[in-house]
Amino acid sequence: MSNRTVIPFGPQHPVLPEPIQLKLELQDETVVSAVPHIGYVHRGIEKAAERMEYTQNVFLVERVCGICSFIHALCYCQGIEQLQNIEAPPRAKYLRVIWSELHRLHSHHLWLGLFADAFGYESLFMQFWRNREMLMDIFDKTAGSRVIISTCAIGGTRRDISDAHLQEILDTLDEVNKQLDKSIPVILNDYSVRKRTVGIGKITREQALELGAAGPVLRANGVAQDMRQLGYAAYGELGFEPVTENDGDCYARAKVRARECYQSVDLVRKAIRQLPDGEILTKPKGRPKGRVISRVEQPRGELLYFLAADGTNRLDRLRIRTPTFANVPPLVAMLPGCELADVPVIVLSIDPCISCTER
Amino acid sequence: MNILQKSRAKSPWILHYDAGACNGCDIEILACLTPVYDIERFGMVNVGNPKHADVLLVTGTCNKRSARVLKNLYDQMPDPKVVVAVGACALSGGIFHECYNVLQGVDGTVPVDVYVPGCAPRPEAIMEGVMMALEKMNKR
Amino acid sequence: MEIINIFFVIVIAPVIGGLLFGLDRKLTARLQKRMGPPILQPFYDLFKLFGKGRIASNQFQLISVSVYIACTILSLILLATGQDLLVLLFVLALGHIMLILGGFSVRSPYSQIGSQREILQLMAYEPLLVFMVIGTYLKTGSFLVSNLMTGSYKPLLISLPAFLLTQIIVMAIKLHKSPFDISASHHAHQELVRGIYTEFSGAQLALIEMAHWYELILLMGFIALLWQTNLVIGGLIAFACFLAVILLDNISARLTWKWMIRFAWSFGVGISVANLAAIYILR
Amino acid sequence: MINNVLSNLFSKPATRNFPAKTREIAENVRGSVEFNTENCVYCGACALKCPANAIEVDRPAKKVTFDLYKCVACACCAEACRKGCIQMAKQYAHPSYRKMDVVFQGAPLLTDENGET
Amino acid sequence: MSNLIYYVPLSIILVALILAPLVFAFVISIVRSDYLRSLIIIMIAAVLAISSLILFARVTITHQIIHYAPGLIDWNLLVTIADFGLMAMFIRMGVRRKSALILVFAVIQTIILAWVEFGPKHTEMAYPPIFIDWLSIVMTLIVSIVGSVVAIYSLPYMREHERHQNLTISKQPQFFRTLLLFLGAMNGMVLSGNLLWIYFFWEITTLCSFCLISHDETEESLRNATRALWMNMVGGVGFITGIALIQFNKLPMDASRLLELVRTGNEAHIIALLILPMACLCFAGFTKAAQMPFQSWLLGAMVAPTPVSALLHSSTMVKAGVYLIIRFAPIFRHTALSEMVAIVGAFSFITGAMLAIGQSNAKKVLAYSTISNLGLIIACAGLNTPLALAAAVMLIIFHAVSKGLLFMATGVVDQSIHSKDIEDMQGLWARMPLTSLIMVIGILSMLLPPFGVLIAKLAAIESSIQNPLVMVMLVIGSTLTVVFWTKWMGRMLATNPQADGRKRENLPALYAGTLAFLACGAVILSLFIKPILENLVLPAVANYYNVAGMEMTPTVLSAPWLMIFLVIALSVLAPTFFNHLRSSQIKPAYLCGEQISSRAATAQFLTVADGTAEMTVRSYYFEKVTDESFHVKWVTIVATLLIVILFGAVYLWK
Amino acid sequence: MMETMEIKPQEIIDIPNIRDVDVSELLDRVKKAADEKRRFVTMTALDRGDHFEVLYHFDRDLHLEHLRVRVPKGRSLPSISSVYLAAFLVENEIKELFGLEITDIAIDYQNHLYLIEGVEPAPMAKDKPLE
Ligand code: NFV
Ligand code: SF4
Ligand code: SF4
Ligand code: SF4
Repeated sequence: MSNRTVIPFGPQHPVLPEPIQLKLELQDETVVSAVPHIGYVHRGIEKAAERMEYTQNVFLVERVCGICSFIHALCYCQGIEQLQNIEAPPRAKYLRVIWSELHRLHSHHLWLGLFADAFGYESLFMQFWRNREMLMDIFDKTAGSRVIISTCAIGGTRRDISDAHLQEILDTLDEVNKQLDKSIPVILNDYSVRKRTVGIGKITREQALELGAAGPVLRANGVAQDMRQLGYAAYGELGFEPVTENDGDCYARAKVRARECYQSVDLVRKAIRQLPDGEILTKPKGRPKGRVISRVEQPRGELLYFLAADGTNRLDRLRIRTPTFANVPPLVAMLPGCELADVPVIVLSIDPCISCTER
Repeated sequence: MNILQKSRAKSPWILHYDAGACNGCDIEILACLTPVYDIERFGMVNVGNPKHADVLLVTGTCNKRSARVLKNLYDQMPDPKVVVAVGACALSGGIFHECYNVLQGVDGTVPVDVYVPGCAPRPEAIMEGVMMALEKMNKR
Repeated sequence: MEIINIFFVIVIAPVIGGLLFGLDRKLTARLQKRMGPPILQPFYDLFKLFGKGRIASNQFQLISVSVYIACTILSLILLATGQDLLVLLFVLALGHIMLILGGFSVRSPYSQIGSQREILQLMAYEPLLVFMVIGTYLKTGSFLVSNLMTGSYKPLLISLPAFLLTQIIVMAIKLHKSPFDISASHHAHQELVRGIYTEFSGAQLALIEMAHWYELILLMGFIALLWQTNLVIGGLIAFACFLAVILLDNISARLTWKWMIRFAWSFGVGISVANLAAIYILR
Repeated sequence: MINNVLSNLFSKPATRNFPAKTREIAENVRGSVEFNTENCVYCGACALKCPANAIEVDRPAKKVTFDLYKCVACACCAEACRKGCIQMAKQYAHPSYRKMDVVFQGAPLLTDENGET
Repeated sequence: MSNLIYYVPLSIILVALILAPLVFAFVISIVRSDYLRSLIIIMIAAVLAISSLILFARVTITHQIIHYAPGLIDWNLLVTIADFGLMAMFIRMGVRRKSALILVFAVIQTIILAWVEFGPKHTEMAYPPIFIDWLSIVMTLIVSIVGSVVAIYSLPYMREHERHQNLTISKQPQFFRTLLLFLGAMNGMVLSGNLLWIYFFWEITTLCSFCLISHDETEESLRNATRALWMNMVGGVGFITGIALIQFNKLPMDASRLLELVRTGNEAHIIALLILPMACLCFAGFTKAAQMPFQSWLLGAMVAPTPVSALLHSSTMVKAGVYLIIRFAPIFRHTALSEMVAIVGAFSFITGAMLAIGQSNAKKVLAYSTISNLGLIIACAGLNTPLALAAAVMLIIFHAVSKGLLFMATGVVDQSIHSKDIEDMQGLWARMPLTSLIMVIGILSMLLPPFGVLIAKLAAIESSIQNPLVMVMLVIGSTLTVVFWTKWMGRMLATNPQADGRKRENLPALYAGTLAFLACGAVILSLFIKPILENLVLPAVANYYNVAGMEMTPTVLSAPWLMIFLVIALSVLAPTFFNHLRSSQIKPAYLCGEQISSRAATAQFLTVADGTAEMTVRSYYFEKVTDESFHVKWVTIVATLLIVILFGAVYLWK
Repeated sequence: MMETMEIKPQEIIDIPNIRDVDVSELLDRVKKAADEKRRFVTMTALDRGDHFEVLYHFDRDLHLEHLRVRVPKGRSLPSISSVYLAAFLVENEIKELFGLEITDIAIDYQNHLYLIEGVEPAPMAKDKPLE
């Protein structure tokens, strides 16, 4: 009677959009242990960043992840700017906020959809992804590409957003907001959804801190930590309060992200309203030299870049610590004791992004 | 076109494997499923299981670990089957083609029938790729 | 007459079943604001599957599928020829159990876990079906469908209202619709891949698919029995139930097996027993 | 949710009916790289800037080789070329059955991987 | 031929059925040669089987109930003496096993027995002690045929069993002595009409059961044997109390007279007098049939060698309890007792099935399933309509064959893989194709159409409709039954993906023969369910209730069983023989893409740190929900209450 | 490699709040950080020719603090995963990609976190080719 069920969960698995394997040991359907096995998307970007020129690296780090690509570029560019002692022009800073928040918004939509899919709520998935397409259209129009928008550059942005497009963004956001009003209540109030999320994958505030959780996972435990509080780009001028919840379960995480959607909409609106005129690019001067740490808030949490440069046109070391990387240990702690059916829900609740994790 | 071929063309079941992508391509494939693109119009369903699949959509820089998975999956698909490589990474490694853990394209691991360039390719391009693959399958 | 019935069952039933499934997909798509596949999509899928190369893990899979579909057709024939309902239910169960065994026979985690859960699904709906049959017996004094159809009773639904609800539950469970798509779902987006069907492919899968079509007709037949005085009305009621199941599928998440058992055995069995009790008391 | 799905049912689907109807492509979309080699001086700036190393410039042979299958459509080359030889076309690159390099040497030629036409 | 049968004197048949086993029991206990022993056993088996068939044929042809008084000596006196001998033996065992419970119950029994034997005798024996009707024939057939098969199966089994124990002196003589003693006693019991005789043989079977459970003389087996003994003695006390009460009420002491009285005489009055004794007899039946709350002795009995479980603890001895209740069922028809018996049975049916779900030990699953099925039979007896009784008798027959078969197959598997754990039977289909095929047939025959157990179960459900509470319990119980059987079959069928080279199984001839015999028996009996019902079961019942046979044909039988049978057989056979997989078509199972293709036969996958792990899926036992000790506790309490209520109801009914 | 880095302290922009610790006192310092409820952010390893420089980043209310150890090549570093379980992943990463031996990691991937058998080990080390 003591032998247990041992099964692989991944790397190829329909609930996992990305390859990661969990080796699950179960008793009936209760998870006894879950050990992650990764390395299916490891590309060695940190090493590649030592090979490429630091200006080209912008395009490289954008491709750490296609979901949060702009913010990667932003983090990198801000780091280089610090090293070169330059500052992006104010308009560029606001544009960065706009794109960042649109990214967060699309990423959260994407997540909300996948989350719904994790507990088999197909029509909800469809609903979120349908709404997400509106945001993709904005990227398409303003940046010339749907996914990897390549608009961030060292010293500012590569593109400007025309007034017509700004108006279009505002209009779209109204629609997005309207749709959110329709679909967020389902995630938060639907009987069947609550059955699948409330009390599932719970960790305590202490655990979250100890295990180094980041982003919504941390904030769902009542820790008000959001890198946007650092005031990078134009966040300092926009007024910003991190969203927190207290229960530390899947439901709380979903709620944090749901509320952040609204927050992002507001931030973009505010940024567009306050958007100053002027230049969008400061010419970089000299080659980077020295070491800095640059931190920004990704949809999934705190992103940290450690840059070391020695004055050549290549970097000496680029270290990328992504939020999912930080959220894997909490995940390992959340799984034991849950039901097999809850595994996808819990895994999704940290909003895993493996390509970010493995780089 | 006989009824079997017609059915094949009208019911491609898709297996998507991310062999090391940045997600860019993957979310575009997922976007194909969504109401705006709705590939189910063509009977395409993401079955997530090689034993049911007709079309293997591969994205991403195949690295050495995922190559073995990719191969395994391909082997488990019943004939007739086609492989569509999606995105620069899957075609050649793209921007990562010189990285230490990256194989230059998935065609070294499984036979690729259709190449869809782009980073990330648009959903339209992906749909076009799948349809080209089906044509090829029916010609075989 | 028998022959015509049997012919109808074997040939026409799957056509209707397939179309209903096509309608299901179309309707689901529309509920999700999509265009959706053509109505004939299930048939394309079926033909394609029959044309796939055969792969399997063992011989037993083939046997299990063959018994599954045979039993499903057989039970439909039993229904159409007016036979004993209890026998029918257990013939159906035999097919289902063989399918479960087929899932078990492969050493694949998902198909095996899917099978375990399928047992639970079976466990959840079986009493509901039996209770309904007993309910009809109490009203008509017979298990024979033929007696049911020829006797002059008021429509059963009037005295057995609870069973319309339980039949919707049974249908949702049998068709693997949310919130009961626990052992396998129609779209492979769940923790068990395709659950019990994971390891069936090609013609085997096609046969299973077809068996589902028969099964759908059978389940609708059960519901139609509740308005046995006029089968057109009965059929419409059954169709309405089918639509209700599709709607339910689209407005709920997948729940867990524990919930399913609890729900089926408390609510489902509860209202069944209450309805039966009412009949006992009023008799 | 029931309101949502029912209102979906009774409204038009959101589907863009590709390929029956193709959508108008937005301005400034970085679709695919387009070479216009007339003015090319084979300076190699594009190759240098390309993060994916998709362009190779052979100055003595006056040859530009572009590997569409490495290109990540970042438009760096277009920005780098001072001669305006490179543009980003709006249309995305179409899928193909074979991998081919695009080689420009005076007039554009298509060759496959082995360099044969 | 038929004449021949008719001219075999009844006395010889009875001697062959009852006395021969008893006598040869003593012969075999001194035979030390394996060969000779085998010879005797096979011979006795043949004799038993043939005599029972002759008896059956005879009764079929003559359509008559047989009352027979054996001559030569005063058998009544012999039984009386032997009865006291038995009591002395029980007391000695109580002393030896230092069990106060055994002692107490043995002494109580002795006292009551003494009162019955020597107290005021009011009644004369109305009929001679041997009483053969259809029910007896059914039981005799089972005892003699299934019992003989099990006895033959025991030959290789015990040899292998002892080989493992490294005994210096073989204990097989004792084993087979007890086995034969049991067969004789069992036949004696079902062929007797005199309650005192029934009681006597009943107590012998108790004794045999004790000896066989403790056969291995391990700590555990002795403990369990002791428990089995005292629990059965509780039943014995019930039995003898019932007899004493009958005597006290000045009623006749033999079954057929009692039945007659109820049918013809001043019923209400007699029934009122009989109802308490009947409750006592039913109580005795519950203990023998290991109904809740007496289930624990049967569970404990599983430590005995598997043939013992197959014979005593599933197909025959426990049926004695059921037999007793069925035998007297018409007497308490339409009384509260009947209702309560049905409820007690249904309760055991549902809880037995529930407890079986949580077991992974094959023998325990079988044991709980036995309890459950006996519960179903008792529930039928309690429902007490001709139809229900017909269902009960059919269940007795089909259950005996299928369950005996399953136990035997489990024994074979146990000897081959050295485990009784169902989890360890993973992939048995590839390793022991023949045995597992037989096992699957056995399980299917317990569970599904077109097999007899199911048909009988349907008849039971049909007849239970008049009693809603029982009906609900039966419906839910049969659903639960599906769970553990399916899990078990699934485990056996779970073969490795590429275990293509299926082994040929080398099953010893006696194993193969006996297993195949019963497996074919299960199939053929089911195939001929209609004639069996009409010729064997319905007469047994008809005569009971004085109704014509056709009135109680369950409607399930009107289903086109032959067609169902054919369709199912065809759908099994067609792909088996005409649709072979080529080895190139065999692909390893889906393991998320990390299967190790080259070693596909082992279901291994690559995992953490590129290590390998074996994919294992264990069946669900729902430990949290089906915690045995917890459920046993409340089940025991509820069942005890039910029995208290039963007696209360009987008391009130008066 | 060391020469190029030797830029005078005031000239380079460097990270504030770095505290150098010795390998032997590392665990104590980390425990102290844990007691003071610092959130472990991550570790960074740098190949400095003859030694590895390993930085431990901690966060407290959005302020970063760092511990730095220098481990000569060929020597090993104790794991801090017993204090901060969260470190197991990054420690495995450093171990595998830099070839710096880290002992007693809570979940040790045996140098197979990212790379499989047959891939050049320690690709991030400076002596490995860039492409
Ligand atoms: N993890 C992660 Fe990212 C985000 N958000 C980030 O750095 O998504 Ni792919
Ligand atoms: S091709 Fe581009 S978008 Fe696709 S995976 Fe590679 S880097 Fe990401
Ligand atoms: S395309 Fe432009 S940049 Fe490239 S080589 Fe020609 S002129 Fe130079
Ligand atoms: S678009 Fe970018 S990747 Fe493509 S060739 Fe130009 S520079 Fe290279």
